[in-house]
Amino acid sequence: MTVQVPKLEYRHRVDDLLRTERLPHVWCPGCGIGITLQAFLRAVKALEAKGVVDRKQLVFVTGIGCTGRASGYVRLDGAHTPHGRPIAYAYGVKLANPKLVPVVFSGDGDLAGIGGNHLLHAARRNFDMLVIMVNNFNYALTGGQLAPTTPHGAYSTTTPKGNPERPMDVARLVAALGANYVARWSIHYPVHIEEAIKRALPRRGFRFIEVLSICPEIFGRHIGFRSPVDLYERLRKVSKVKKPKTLEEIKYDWENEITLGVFVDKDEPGYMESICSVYNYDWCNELPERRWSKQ
Amino acid sequence: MTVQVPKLEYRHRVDDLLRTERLPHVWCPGCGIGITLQAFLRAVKALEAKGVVDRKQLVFVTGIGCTGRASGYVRLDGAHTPHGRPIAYAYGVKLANPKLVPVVFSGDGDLAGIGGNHLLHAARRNFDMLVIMVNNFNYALTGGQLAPTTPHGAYSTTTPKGNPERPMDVARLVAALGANYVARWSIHYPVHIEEAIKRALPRRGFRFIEVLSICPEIFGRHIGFRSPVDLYERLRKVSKVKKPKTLEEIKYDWENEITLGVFVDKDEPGYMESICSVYNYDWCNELPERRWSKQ
Amino acid sequence: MTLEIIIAGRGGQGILLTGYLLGKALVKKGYYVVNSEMYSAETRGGFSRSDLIVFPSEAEMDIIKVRKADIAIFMYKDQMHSYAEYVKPNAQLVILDGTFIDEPAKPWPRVLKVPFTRLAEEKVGTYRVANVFMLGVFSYVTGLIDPETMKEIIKTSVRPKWIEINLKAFDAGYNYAKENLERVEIKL
Amino acid sequence: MTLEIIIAGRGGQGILLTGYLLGKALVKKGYYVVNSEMYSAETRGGFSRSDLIVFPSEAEMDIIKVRKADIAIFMYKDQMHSYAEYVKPNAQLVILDGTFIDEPAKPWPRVLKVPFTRLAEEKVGTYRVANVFMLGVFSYVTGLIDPETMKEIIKTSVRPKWIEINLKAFDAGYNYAKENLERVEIKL
Amino acid sequence: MAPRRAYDIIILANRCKECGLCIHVCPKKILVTGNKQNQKGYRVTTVTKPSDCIGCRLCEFSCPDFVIRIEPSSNGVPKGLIVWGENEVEVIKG
Amino acid sequence: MAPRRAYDIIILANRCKECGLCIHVCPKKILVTGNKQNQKGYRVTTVTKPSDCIGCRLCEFSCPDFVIRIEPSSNGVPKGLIVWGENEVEVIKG
Amino acid sequence: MARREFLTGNEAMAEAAIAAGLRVFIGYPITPASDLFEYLAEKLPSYGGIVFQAEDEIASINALVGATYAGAKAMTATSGPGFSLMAESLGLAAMLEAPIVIVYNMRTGPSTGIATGTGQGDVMQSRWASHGHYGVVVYSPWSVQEAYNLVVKAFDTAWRLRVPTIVLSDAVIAHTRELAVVYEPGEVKVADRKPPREPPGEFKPFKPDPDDLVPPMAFYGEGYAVLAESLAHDERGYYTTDPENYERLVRRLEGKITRNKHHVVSSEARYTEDAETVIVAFGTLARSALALVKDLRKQGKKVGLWRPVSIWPLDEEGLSKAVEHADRVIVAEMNLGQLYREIARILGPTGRKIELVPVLTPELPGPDELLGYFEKAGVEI
Amino acid sequence: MARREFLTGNEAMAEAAIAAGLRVFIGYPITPASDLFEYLAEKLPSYGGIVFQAEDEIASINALVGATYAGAKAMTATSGPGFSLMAESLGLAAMLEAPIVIVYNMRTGPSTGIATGTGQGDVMQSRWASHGHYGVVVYSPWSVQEAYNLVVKAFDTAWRLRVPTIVLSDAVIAHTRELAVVYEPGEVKVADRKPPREPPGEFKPFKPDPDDLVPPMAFYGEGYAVLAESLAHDERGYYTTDPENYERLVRRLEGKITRNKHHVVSSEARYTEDAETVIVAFGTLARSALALVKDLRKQGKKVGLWRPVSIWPLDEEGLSKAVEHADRVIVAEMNLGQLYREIARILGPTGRKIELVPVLTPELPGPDELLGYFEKAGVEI
Ligand SMILES: Cc1ncc(C[n+]2csc(CCOP(=O)(O)OP(=O)(O)O)c2C)c(N)n1
Ligand SMILES: Cc1ncc(C[n+]2csc(CCOP(=O)(O)OP(=O)(O)O)c2C)c(N)n1
Ligand code: SF4
Ligand code: SF4
Ligand code: SF4
Ligand code: SF4
Repeated sequence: MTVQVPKLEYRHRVDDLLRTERLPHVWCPGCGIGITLQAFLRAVKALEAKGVVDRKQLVFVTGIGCTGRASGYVRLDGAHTPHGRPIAYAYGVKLANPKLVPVVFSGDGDLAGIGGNHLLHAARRNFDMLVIMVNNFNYALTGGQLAPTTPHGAYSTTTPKGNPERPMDVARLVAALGANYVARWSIHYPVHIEEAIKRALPRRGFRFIEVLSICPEIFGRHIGFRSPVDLYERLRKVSKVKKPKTLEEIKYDWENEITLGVFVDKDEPGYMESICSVYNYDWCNELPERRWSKQ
Repeated sequence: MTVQVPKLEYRHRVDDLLRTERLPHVWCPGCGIGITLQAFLRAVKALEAKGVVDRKQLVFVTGIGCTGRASGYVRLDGAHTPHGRPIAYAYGVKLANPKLVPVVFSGDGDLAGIGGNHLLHAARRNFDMLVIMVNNFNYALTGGQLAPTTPHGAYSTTTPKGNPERPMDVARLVAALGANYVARWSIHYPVHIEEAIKRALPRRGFRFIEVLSICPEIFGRHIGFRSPVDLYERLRKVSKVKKPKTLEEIKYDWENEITLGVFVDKDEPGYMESICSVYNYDWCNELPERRWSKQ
Repeated sequence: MTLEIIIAGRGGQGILLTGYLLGKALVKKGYYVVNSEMYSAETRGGFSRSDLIVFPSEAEMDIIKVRKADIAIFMYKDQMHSYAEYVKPNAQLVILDGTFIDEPAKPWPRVLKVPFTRLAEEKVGTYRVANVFMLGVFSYVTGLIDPETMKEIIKTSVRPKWIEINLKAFDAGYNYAKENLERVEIKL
Repeated sequence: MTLEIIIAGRGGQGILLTGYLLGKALVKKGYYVVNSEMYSAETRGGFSRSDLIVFPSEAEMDIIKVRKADIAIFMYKDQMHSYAEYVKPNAQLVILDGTFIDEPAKPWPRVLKVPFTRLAEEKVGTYRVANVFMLGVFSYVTGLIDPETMKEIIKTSVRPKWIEINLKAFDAGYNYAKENLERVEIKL
Repeated sequence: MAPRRAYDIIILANRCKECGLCIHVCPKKILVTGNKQNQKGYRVTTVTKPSDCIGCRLCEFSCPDFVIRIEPSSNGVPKGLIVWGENEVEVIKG
Repeated sequence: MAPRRAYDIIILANRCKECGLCIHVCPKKILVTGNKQNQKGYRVTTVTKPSDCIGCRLCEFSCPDFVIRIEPSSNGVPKGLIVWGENEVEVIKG
Repeated sequence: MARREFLTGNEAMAEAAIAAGLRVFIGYPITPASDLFEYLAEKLPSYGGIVFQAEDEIASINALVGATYAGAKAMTATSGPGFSLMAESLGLAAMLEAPIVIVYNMRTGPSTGIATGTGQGDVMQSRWASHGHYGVVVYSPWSVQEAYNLVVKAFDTAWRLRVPTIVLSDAVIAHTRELAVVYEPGEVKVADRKPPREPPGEFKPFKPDPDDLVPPMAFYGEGYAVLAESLAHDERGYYTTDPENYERLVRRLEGKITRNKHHVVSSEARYTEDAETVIVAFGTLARSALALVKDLRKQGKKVGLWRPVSIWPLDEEGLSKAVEHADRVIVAEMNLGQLYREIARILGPTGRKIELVPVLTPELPGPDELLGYFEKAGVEI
Repeated sequence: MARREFLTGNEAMAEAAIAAGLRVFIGYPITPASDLFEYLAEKLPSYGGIVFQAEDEIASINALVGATYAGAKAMTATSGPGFSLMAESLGLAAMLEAPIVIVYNMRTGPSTGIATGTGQGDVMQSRWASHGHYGVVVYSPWSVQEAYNLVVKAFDTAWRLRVPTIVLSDAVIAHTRELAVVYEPGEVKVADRKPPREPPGEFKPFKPDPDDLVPPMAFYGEGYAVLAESLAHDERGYYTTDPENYERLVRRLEGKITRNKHHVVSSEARYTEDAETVIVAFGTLARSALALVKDLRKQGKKVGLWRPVSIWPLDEEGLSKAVEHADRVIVAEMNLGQLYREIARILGPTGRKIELVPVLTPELPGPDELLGYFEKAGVEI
């Protein structure tokens, strides 16, 4: 598998973290997944440049969905796991080799729908992993069905007369569960996403970043914003950056406000350190999150 | 199946709601499940006496666990479903016959451990059902393994050196998800439990009552409180009745405080009414929760 | 006798809708019709293929995908080349969109090359209805489907705001064929 | 020859521990031992049964549960009656706790009735070690297990705070037997 | 002072598991572990001084085994009724 | 006033999907949909006035397809570089 | 009134469910079953039915069981990964004798496989996915019309036998359009539950009728205090460890299917009257096999086709009859030998040669490609 | 050094896993497997291993797969309901060729069944629980010592073949104490992964060695940028719908087991040298069957026992040899005929009479009771 490497000038800045031979990727024109992925890769490179993170230690785990396809493009150790199970898979990675750092990158349906129980318990345990959830407000890969994040009243192929359900505010939920780092940004804030990842990746415990994204091909079409730019602007309209003081101040309301910002930023011991407080494993002093946090 | 009915004087007040031919039940001496169950049955009888509730409309659904065995004793329609699935089963009951009122009665492991995803989504949807969770701080039926509710540091058969995990505050979580009614009591407050059920049972939407209970046989033994009375007092010590104003004020800390009280008490439309706002089903005006709430 | 029809083109050319409309019309005529689809994952630059197999009755029904087409409709060059091997050498009729195709891929005996896309743009105002324009032509040339039936079907199968323009395209194609093309007898 | 042993009593009498200790001692002696347990769900009023099958070697190993016991130890009346049918009519030895049992359920040829529970209470101070007292008696009477071995096993198998009293109970049983009972030769 | 009401303390003996919670919660401390065993071998709770009962029903509510029922006395006389069977009821007065 | 820095706007043409986000986000409005189609049939974004570029990299960060890279100009001259292939680079100046 | 429609298999199966009286559809999206769900989301509410999107397939199947106990005809539609997640509670449905219907559209496995491809890798799984011994009925259609008919039949079977019933379709049927004659509710014959014949207090929810071994069913809300017990239970639904009760129960879960086989088994034989070689194939592959058989007949070869419609249980009599004159039986299926195992077991003792042609591809092969797989397998014909 | 211990099956299997190099145990409590978990919770940390209680069995198995990719010998232990929940990702493990080990202690099913009873209802499920066609290896022990040995062997098989391997034990073994000879880590022989032979960039994580069909394995963290792809993938791990690639992949998932059968299959024959009737039984039931055979021998009947140790795949040669002189084969198992189906398929063409004795009870029958089941089934002996 010899990879043809084009001249440096003709490569993207993050190309060395991509399986470029597979580009262009499958995502539709204007899909926000790529924006999020790029921010992640930029963050990795930036942290690497500072000597904080070593890409060999990262394991990039995705579930099934459009977002889940990301693992096919990222040139890191990784896995494309069954629908809803990337967090579960990541448990095993970390337990087997505590020197690795699992990064879960997946869709809202995958993580908060079918995968909700793992999200719940990983956050509760403050289990050491970074989770980046791309929230495109629907089940995109399967054609636009209702997601737990779909706005109330919105059309989806399984709620053709409008969604009767109350959506889930996933970031708020994870914050309520006591994760170490919780932030929500939208793709209008690529630098903030990158910064959030730079802050969260080297941190111990459970770190969760929700990125509000656009799926113009399916979600946009259903709600009448077919062009990526229109949907981009529609989403920008409700995305409001704030510094909420209580959980109750965090909003997830497609008509008025979806609160953006950093909701939790603390540094309590993660799961791995907790077991180190009970057993003296030889890796206890080499947990990368512990070392990195200190830098 | 002709049932031998003893003279009225020699029956317990709730015996007509029990499959008395199966008593004494399997629960160990001093187990708090029976206290909780009795409170539920008293509430049913009280509501029935007021003409609010009709026992024929109740469906009593449990999962697997010591608590789950309750369905075997209650003389109502019911089900003893697989571990973690009573809420899922209850969905179907309600959807198939909206005039029925599902009551889920199960353990903390069942509902918040393996069944966490259903709890999450039922609460988020404000799905019309009453859930009573008996929290005995461990997986009792299988012999005292770690539960998501087991206090940090506590011994269990799967954490023989103490629990390294951070436990889950289930009532707080459900409150954060927007359920209509959320309360937590302990078995020291049998009248409060009964009152909570009397308030929550006829309500629409998702109603959740956590009951802190004692499992002297297993949990008590592990943590050194073998006698029911000792464990009862140990639990009383940390059970503190409050009126928390924010979610953050709700505590779940075995060493200092487990907050008791009514955390949420509101009356937003439940899932069934939400679909009625989209489709005009013939049962839409006959939802029992709607009628009962008004009484 | 079984009639096998293949319709292929690029993603976005409305190939699948064309097959569906044609199939529906043939079902209305009393045939047992099988219509299967293939398409690539990409929105652009991908392919689309719709197969129709027309059986005189259900009892004769067997295959689902075209083995060798009696009628082939290619709306784009690349797909013509990809699927030429699935067309009978002596196919009853091969229709090509002359907008994108210069030469038939094989020496099929009866080839009808019409620049549907260009004509649709010219006569109906948008290239997007080239497929239904083609159906108009097909209807006239083969006589397999009755134009009124097809127009009824269009009315119930297309999104309301697209009905008008599609009916217009169908008529335009039908009239174009009537004026410029000869009929071909199809055996079934 | 295979030796089948059944030990049964009420929940709470330590039946399972007795089987375990006996099994471990027999394994130490080089036998291939199978020890299976049955018990009811209730804490009280339930039953407990421990089966031991002693094979001279692994090659001869087959059954898991006792078919017909060569040696039966009944610590409570009800269980004696329930399981009497699993004891060979010519059993080599039947041991009964005379505290709870008046009469053997069947006319077994060699019955040893000792009020273990009462004696444990009297001589060791607690009825809870009646089972180990019985083991002391068993050790002397059958000669199947060496008292020192058994005491070593007790030391590693019982919770630290219970070791002392159990050792005491074992010795008490052994000495009681030595003073009051005759040895029985067990064929194996 | 209003006259004290009299209560019957009904105990369905064969359900009792001797856990002691009723005894523990009774504010008047009138319940004790009895000497008689039930079918399951538990020593059933019994009543010492029924006339002290204030009818708070804490024992009833706190019994996990549906054993106890407190009722205003059937005949005005406070009593304990230990129900061993349909036709075997031990009556405790005092 | 410090001298404006010059930037190269590098566009990897065959990855572009013509979504228009870069064009939309560019504060200087110097990106436009081009006329030339890439291998997938998309009309690739191109640059009108590279000298207006302020190097904010919003286009780069907002492109979902890893198409754009902004670099301080290699030779001090602001330019657009539309990379069609290793040996086929369209240079846009102005 | 019967209508002739041009529908995809998914649309037809949705229509069939409506005609059969579907009241509750509970689903979780998955290719290639999502559009069945979506079609019902559009249409079922106008028939008074509810469509519910669960949080996962585990919720779906448990809710389905609850729905049947509450009296509704209930169905879900899924594919491999979703069906796998349902494994545990498929056993629940069998144990509770809940008349649930599952449309199982096979795709290319294992694991995530090729979500858009077709497959037949789930023959064994459809029967044995859950732990313990129990029974299910599985039908497999080869056309849109048959998919319609079998969904109707699945409801009939599920409610007649109180047994979970699966329609094992595939991605090809799901998305192929064909002529289908469809009906409105009330126009098709579907069994209803047998209502309780005793009053509450006397009625035993798991007491079978001795003739068909199927217990009458009381619904929730009717006052029977029915306990749906997932533990081993007696006729009252009470947990018991009694071995004889256990044996009776488990025997009946499978036995009621055998006992009522005449309602269930079904197969089709083509050109078998004089066939010396019989090809066995099911589902859409049988269509290609039929075309192949016709080709071979044209070459003068005495080849026939036998196609099971009920896969579990198989129509063993039909099979025996179809192979009467054949000394060779060739099983072609899109896996490495699953249906083959059953055919080999049934026909093995007859001494016939039973060969396997595995067809491993995400696309349904046409007759010519199918012949290629025969050659690849070294099976001459 | 070898130690003679008096252990329950669960304790022995836990010891075996430690000896085999277990680094990560991930479990969810369930009877009768919880005490294996608990034993490891006490003991594994002192060997540097981690014990993790997952939120459910789905998390367990997915985490297990992740753990093997990160380089750890990893195991879980469960029973029927838990195994059912693992169905989906059992297919993942097969697809990713993840060397996971599952101890499956059978209990009385279906559904919640009788949690404290034993069973053998999961023979088929252990092989076919997940969707699509794939391969697994299943061993079944009949004694504590064999349970020990087979757990060691399961690790060897899993890592040698990169195939999920199941030890199908039961409630009786789980809780019965027997003499077992146990070892310390390093004292038993267990295959390790084949490490990559090419440098990063050239190494292809799913490129099999042509001789054993097993791809070398690079671990996470070693710089190979390994992608564990649950979709159909080529040798690089890249998703592809290419039919030929697909066929190659699926054939290999099953084929590598067949190819390496000599490492896998195992069975035991007793008294078969001259047996006219051979009883086939596995697991603990085979112990009762052996005792029965001895009884019958005493009566002068020429009866033998054949007992598969590897259940999937079966030792077909061993079976053929065992029945050489027999004209009758009787399969006794605690279900309504699962292993029976395979035996009947294999031996059917030989013309022998293959009979089934179903033993439906939550308690292991002794030889006398087993004989009762023969009579009940109308099988004279
Ligand atoms: C068990 C299972 N159920 C269903 C599916 C089908 N499926 C694939 S992706 C998906 C949802 C994708 O939504 P999301 O996670 O939000 O990701 P997106 O595609 O929107 O990025 C579903 C339901 C599956 N693969 N597996
Ligand atoms: C799928 C599955 N996994 C595991 C089990 C075993 N199991 C039965 S009950 C139980 C936990 C019970 O704990 P909880 O729900 O807290 O109820 P409790 O017994 O404490 O009342 C478990 C793990 C099971 N029955 N099914
Ligand atoms: S369907 Fe939506 S989420 Fe998926 S690639 Fe297209 S735009 Fe992105
Ligand atoms: S084990 Fe605990 S929870 Fe279960 S019945 Fe006994 S005391 Fe109650
Ligand atoms: S609380 Fe109930 S079970 Fe406990 S001792 Fe009192 S009467 Fe008996
Ligand atoms: S870097 Fe900024 S100014 Fe320059 S082209 Fe991109 S968006 Fe426009």
